[in-house]
Amino acid sequence: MSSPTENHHWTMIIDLDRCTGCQACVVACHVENNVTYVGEEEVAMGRFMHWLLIQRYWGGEYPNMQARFSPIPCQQCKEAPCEPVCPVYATYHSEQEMLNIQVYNRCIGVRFCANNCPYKVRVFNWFNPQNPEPLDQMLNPDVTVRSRGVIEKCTFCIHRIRRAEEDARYEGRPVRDGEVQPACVQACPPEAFVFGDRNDPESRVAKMAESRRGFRLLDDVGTVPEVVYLKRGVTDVEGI
Amino acid sequence: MSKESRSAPRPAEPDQALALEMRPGILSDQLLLDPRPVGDMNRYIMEAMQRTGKGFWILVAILASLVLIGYGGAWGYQVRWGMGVAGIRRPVFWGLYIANFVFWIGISHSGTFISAVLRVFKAEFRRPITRGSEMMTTFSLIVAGLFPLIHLGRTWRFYWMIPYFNQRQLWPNFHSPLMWDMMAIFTYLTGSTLYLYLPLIPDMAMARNITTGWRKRVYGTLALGWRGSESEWHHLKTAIKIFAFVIMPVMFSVHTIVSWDFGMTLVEGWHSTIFGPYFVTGAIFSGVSAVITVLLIVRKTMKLDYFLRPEHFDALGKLILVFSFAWTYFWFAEFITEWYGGEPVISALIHMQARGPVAVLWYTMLFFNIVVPWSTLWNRRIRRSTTAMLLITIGINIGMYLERYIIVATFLTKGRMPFNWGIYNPSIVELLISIGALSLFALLYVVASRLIPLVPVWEVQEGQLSHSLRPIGRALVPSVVDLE
Amino acid sequence: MGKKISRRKFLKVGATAGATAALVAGCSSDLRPYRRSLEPPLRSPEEALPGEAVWYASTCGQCPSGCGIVVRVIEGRARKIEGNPEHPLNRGRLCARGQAGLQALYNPDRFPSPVRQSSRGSRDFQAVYWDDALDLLAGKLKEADPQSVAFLGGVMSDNLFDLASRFMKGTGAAPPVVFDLLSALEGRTTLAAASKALFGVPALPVFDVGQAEVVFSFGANFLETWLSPVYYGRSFGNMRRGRLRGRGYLVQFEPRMSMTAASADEWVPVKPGTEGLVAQAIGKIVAERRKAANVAGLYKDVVVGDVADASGVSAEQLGKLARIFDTVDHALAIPGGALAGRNNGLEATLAVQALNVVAGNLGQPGGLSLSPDVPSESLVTASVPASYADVQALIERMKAGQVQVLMVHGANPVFELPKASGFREALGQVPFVVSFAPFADETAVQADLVLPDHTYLESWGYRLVAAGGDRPVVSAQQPAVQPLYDTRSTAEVLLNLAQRLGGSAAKALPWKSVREHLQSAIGPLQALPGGNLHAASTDAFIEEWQSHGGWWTTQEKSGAPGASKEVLSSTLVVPNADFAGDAQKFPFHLLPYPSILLSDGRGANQPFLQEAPDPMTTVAWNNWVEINPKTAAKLKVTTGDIVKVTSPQGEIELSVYVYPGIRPDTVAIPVGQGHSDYGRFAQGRGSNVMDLLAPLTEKAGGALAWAATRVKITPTGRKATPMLARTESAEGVERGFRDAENPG
Amino acid sequence: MAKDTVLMGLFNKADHTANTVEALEKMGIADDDVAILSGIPYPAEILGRPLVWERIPVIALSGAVIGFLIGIFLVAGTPQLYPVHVGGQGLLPIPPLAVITYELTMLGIIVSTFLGVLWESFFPSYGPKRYDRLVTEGHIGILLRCTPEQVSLVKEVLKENGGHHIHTPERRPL
Repeated sequence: MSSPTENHHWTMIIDLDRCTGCQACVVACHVENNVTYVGEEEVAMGRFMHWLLIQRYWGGEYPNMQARFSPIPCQQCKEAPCEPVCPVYATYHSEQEMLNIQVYNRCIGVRFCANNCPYKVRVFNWFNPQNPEPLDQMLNPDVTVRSRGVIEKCTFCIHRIRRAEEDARYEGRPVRDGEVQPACVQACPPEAFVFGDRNDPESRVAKMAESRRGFRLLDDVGTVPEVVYLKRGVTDVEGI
Repeated sequence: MSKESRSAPRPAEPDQALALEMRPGILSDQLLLDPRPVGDMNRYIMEAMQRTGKGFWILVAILASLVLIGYGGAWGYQVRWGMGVAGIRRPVFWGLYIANFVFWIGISHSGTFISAVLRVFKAEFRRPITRGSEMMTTFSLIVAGLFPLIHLGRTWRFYWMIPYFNQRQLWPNFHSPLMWDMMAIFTYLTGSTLYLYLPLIPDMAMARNITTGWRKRVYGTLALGWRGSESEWHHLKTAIKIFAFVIMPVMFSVHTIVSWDFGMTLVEGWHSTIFGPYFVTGAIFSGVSAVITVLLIVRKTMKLDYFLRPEHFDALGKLILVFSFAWTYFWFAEFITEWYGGEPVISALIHMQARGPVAVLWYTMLFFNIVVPWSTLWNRRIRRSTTAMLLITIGINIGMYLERYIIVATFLTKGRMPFNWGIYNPSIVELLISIGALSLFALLYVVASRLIPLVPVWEVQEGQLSHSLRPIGRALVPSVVDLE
Repeated sequence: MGKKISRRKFLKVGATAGATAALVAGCSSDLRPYRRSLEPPLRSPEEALPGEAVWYASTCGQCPSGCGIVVRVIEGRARKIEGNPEHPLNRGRLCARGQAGLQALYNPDRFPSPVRQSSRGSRDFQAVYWDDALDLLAGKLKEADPQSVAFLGGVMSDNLFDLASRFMKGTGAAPPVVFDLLSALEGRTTLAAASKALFGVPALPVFDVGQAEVVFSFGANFLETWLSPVYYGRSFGNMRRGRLRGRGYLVQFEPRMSMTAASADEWVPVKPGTEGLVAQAIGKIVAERRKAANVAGLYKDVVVGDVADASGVSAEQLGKLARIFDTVDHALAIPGGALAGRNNGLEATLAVQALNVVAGNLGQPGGLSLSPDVPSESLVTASVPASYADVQALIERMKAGQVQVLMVHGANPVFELPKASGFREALGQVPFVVSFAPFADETAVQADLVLPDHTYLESWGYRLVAAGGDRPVVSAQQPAVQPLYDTRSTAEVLLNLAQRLGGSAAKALPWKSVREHLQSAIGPLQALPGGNLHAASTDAFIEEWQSHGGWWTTQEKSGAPGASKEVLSSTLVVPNADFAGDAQKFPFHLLPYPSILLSDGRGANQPFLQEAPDPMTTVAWNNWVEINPKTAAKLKVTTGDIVKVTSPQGEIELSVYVYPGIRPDTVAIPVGQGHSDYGRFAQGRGSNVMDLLAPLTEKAGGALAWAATRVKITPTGRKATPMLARTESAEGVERGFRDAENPG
Repeated sequence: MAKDTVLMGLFNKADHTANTVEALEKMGIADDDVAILSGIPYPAEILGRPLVWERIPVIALSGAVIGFLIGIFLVAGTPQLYPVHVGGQGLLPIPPLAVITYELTMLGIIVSTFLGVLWESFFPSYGPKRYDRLVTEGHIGILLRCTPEQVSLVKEVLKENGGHHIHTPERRPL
């Protein structure tokens, strides 16, 4: 267990073998993080705001078709290409959480980070968010509502992380494994997501990150993502 | 004009004026070897500036309305509602604005190249065209510099990029190529503005001396009290020499850094080491072409045939042919490396250019940038034909604009994750702002052409002083005295 | 995971969690974040402290399955819905629809008060006072012959179903007819009928996918909408990394690759209507391999070769699949919605259930069990949906003018019933229609009086978890926020009406308040052994029940069914499925399917559900018709082209989505769009596939045979504008998933 | 003797001017008392004038140093004031340091050179000056200071060498 004063190394495991593509994480993220909706025309233009997108890839040909889902949140790269290109430090790497932080207040909207993200997980507020009354009442007060002209992206629900750290500090104990759960992790019915602190060698993520199925997205680019994917498994039915 | 000057005897005509009647074939017209009295030249320039017919004001009105529509209307609309009114979308986060930015930065290379490089290398044909091209540098930089602001999601926060002591204690991020860009453009804009202004001071004094009313006051202020004393001339010439040497590397750095906005990224097709020289070459190519276009128009409308002669365009034509070769070389070097590698995303990009939706733009670019210059500019008659040169140079600028557009907007459409590929079409707002930008440039130039002597008279006169026709055998051959 | 979170903190009403903006709080260590508070709201619930989160446990009302939720409330406003970690059905997990529930509560298109309509369909709603509205309804009820009063219910909490049943009984009217499209698409009635036939109990089956080694699913899209998607989603996760073997093997038999099939290891595109035959063929081979005597009679007439010809699944593949099914200890077969949606639905379902008997997994881990009985007599049986035949009978009565007053709650029959059912016309014959809809849905627009119910986040109630779950659960529903508008819970309205009517009605509903009724229903649970709650008094018990989100047994407890020997010994013949429409004229099978996001259209007014892309097509805000690439090439259409889909019953226009995972002889259309009303987010998007369906029924049970219509496709030559909104790239879609899965 | 008389003469040609300068020097009028105004920059050698000591290169150089130091401060100094880590790069990135210091050095040279011109030439100065507009018409003006006794002789020298418009100019607004 990591001590409360220590730095954390927050890691997300996404088990592609368990992901069913059901979009629970996507909607949970929307609600938790006040991510706005944009409507049909804007979605058609590719201006949807999902912080987490489940990408669906086809493979094979009928009748041996296959489809694969991969949920792509911000990969929280250790060597994030988005960070150095921002002229105003609106996105930077937090030393304490080892996360890629997006500071909406500081963002001036040059969108260089979004271009430079190989995963294209950064979304831009093309317009002000729409929240016709009383939809605005469901906005989460822990999370800023972003206005037009700024970039936003998955934060690993950093407000939840900070709250858990605060709780732990107040109670004089380390943050427990599983105490912090981003909204997507919490919602996922088949538990395709696991979240935790890799600095804690006993944590589930620390163990799962070593899995032989594990890989990182676009590993060759050298961004060193903190999201570890577990490859889809195969059951050897011939051997049964 | 005072009585005194009217009664004054004219300075004697230089001896070589006698050669006018002989006009041998090798006489180089670009050296203006038919000097006229200095006072006549001054008045010639000043009168050309003050001729403002109905057509002029109509043009100004049209340009001003286009500027107003583009910047006041379209940009204002965009600031009010958000970037969404532009056509950019995921994953093409940069579009026409940045293409415009790169293009206009490229145009700005005209003045510096012609003025500074040719000055350093003592290319004498530069003299009448330096001012016109330096003005292009400054104005196109102003137009270009606006585009990053237009492109900002929160334009009203642009000053956060400026490094200054502030309450937030936070400085800009100098890791970002955009900061380098800003520094480089600021340096270049400052440098090119001062470089435009310094040689202008004697001409301002000249204008001050032969005008009256508000013009006299304006010119008098800008002339800073210039009398033409030895020390003034000396300081000025030293400063110009320093400027010429300093502004050249700045020029190269500016477009190199602009290219690094793309080269520094992980975007497939952008991440290229050759982008620096490729962009610089393209910039000079399009910049010099734009100079020809503008000067041809200026020559026609302001009747500056005495100063701007077909021989100048002949010389500039050779220059752009050389830069067409150079551009082609860099373009091909970049293209073949990427094509040969066969990386999937790059292949998709190349496929899109060669056969996909971008093909029309791509082939047009190659046609205007390679086919047209190579097939025409080797011909002296074509180089000396104003109409042909006008068409060719406009074509080159269309080609170079397309090149910028293809690099900025279409390379972004395909990234490493095929799921995220996208398309991009500029919206009406972007088009209006782009037209507004062109109009702003034209408007600045048109207005300035009536306020700033378009030909640096003293430099031309200095050139004429240093040139003479010397008989060698049976011909009169122009010879140059190096006065510096 | 969730279990480790302190329950005391997490669940108790009034318990707190830090809520100050974490970015601010992160700076200092000495200040206790809980002591900081934001500005007080103008109107806050008494128990809430400003700026601090309160969590209310309740039950999700977005679909009939009844997952436990906790609602995070700050300053009297609900901010987030999460799964209740204690709830045995979903264990803290929640699906997309559950997450979006706040947008039902805070929907901008709710009725703010009861309204009357001068003429039906005019949408000229005039606000009325509750007293006047109730007087009016009570007057109409008094005037009308009790026999001519009808109650059409949909997704409703079970306490309301209880009250409605009692109310109808008290007034001497026919019991409520409960019909909603989602339940019909799930084939609930057929599943229950099959259980009745095979096991003697009309209960819904529960499949222990989590502990199964091999799962054969016959059209059951159990990861999407079928019965209890969160329960089965959890089970699927366990199956993938299960306790028994390393990784379970899932085979999906259906004509269209659903999201469940995409998650499966193998997708077998069987010919529509032959799923039952395939199950029989596999059963026969397995029975032969096992030499199972008990089912020998069952498969007497099955010829594997014939099945292979009929279904398009080769005999070798059938043999291979049977071998896989046979070899493992824990094999499981699931009969799903689509196979029940044809006129041979009951036989097909039985054929699949028989496979479980062959596998010998009844009541075993990784096997089939039945949903547990209602634990207490005080609770009525859960609202088992009526079959379509019952609805048809109601429509006939309406057409014949035998219905004077129609009350509609929780259902939107104008939208959900096939157009060809004639409901819309029949509605015109009913003199007085009352809707309890919170939103102006298509049915409310056709009503004379709308008495808007609270949304489920504003009302009291309980729900008996009928589908899924391994133990009896009485899930609690309580308001998370004060009612936003001048709405009233329909339960309360019924109590009030009963008082106004007096007589037998008042006697049938003796409770003064909804809460009192709840107490009488829930209170007896206290005496039951093995429950999760421990309280000294009834009041305390009810409070516990609410704060924990329900009552359930601490031990797993589900019915181990015993298969009827009669059924097993007699030959089971799965007749050929009949399809409406001539095969020559209408060449394609139409497969409607419930959208994972909008379910049967209920979610269409929630923008987050509209915005979230469909998992398979990534389309948002619209619907489409899925066509195999080869078929599309023959028809010369491509994604985004608008085509006319024509059935013998009607025609609609839709965008094409070229879908590689569908049989060339089948087209699929998701249900849920095509609303003409239902608020700004739902209106005017796509087309309603129900307009195409023939009102066929399953022969034995009377369920709606919703997958038995044939259609033809005619290109219109037009393109959708804006183009079909999807998150995938139109060009990138051609690329295989290898890039995504292991690009490095 | 006070050199309080100012004379000015205009010449049409550079060699006339040079001759005059030489003659004036012979008659004892110091270089410092003679100034030449021209519309074209004649090198000092042509007119036989002493070379002017030039400080502008030094000013430019110091500008370069200042620019360089500002560049160092911005790239290396400011991250120390408020450390923010980006993209796994160090707080002091060397390559950007090179770019920024380069640009700022250049900016320093450019700005200081310009200021140097203003400083050295006493620009701007809008006060009344002794001047003749014909200077921009191609004439070369000689402005000189002499004692009242020398006036007539000087005038003669000027005239002899082709000077015209010889007079004592008044200070007038330019």
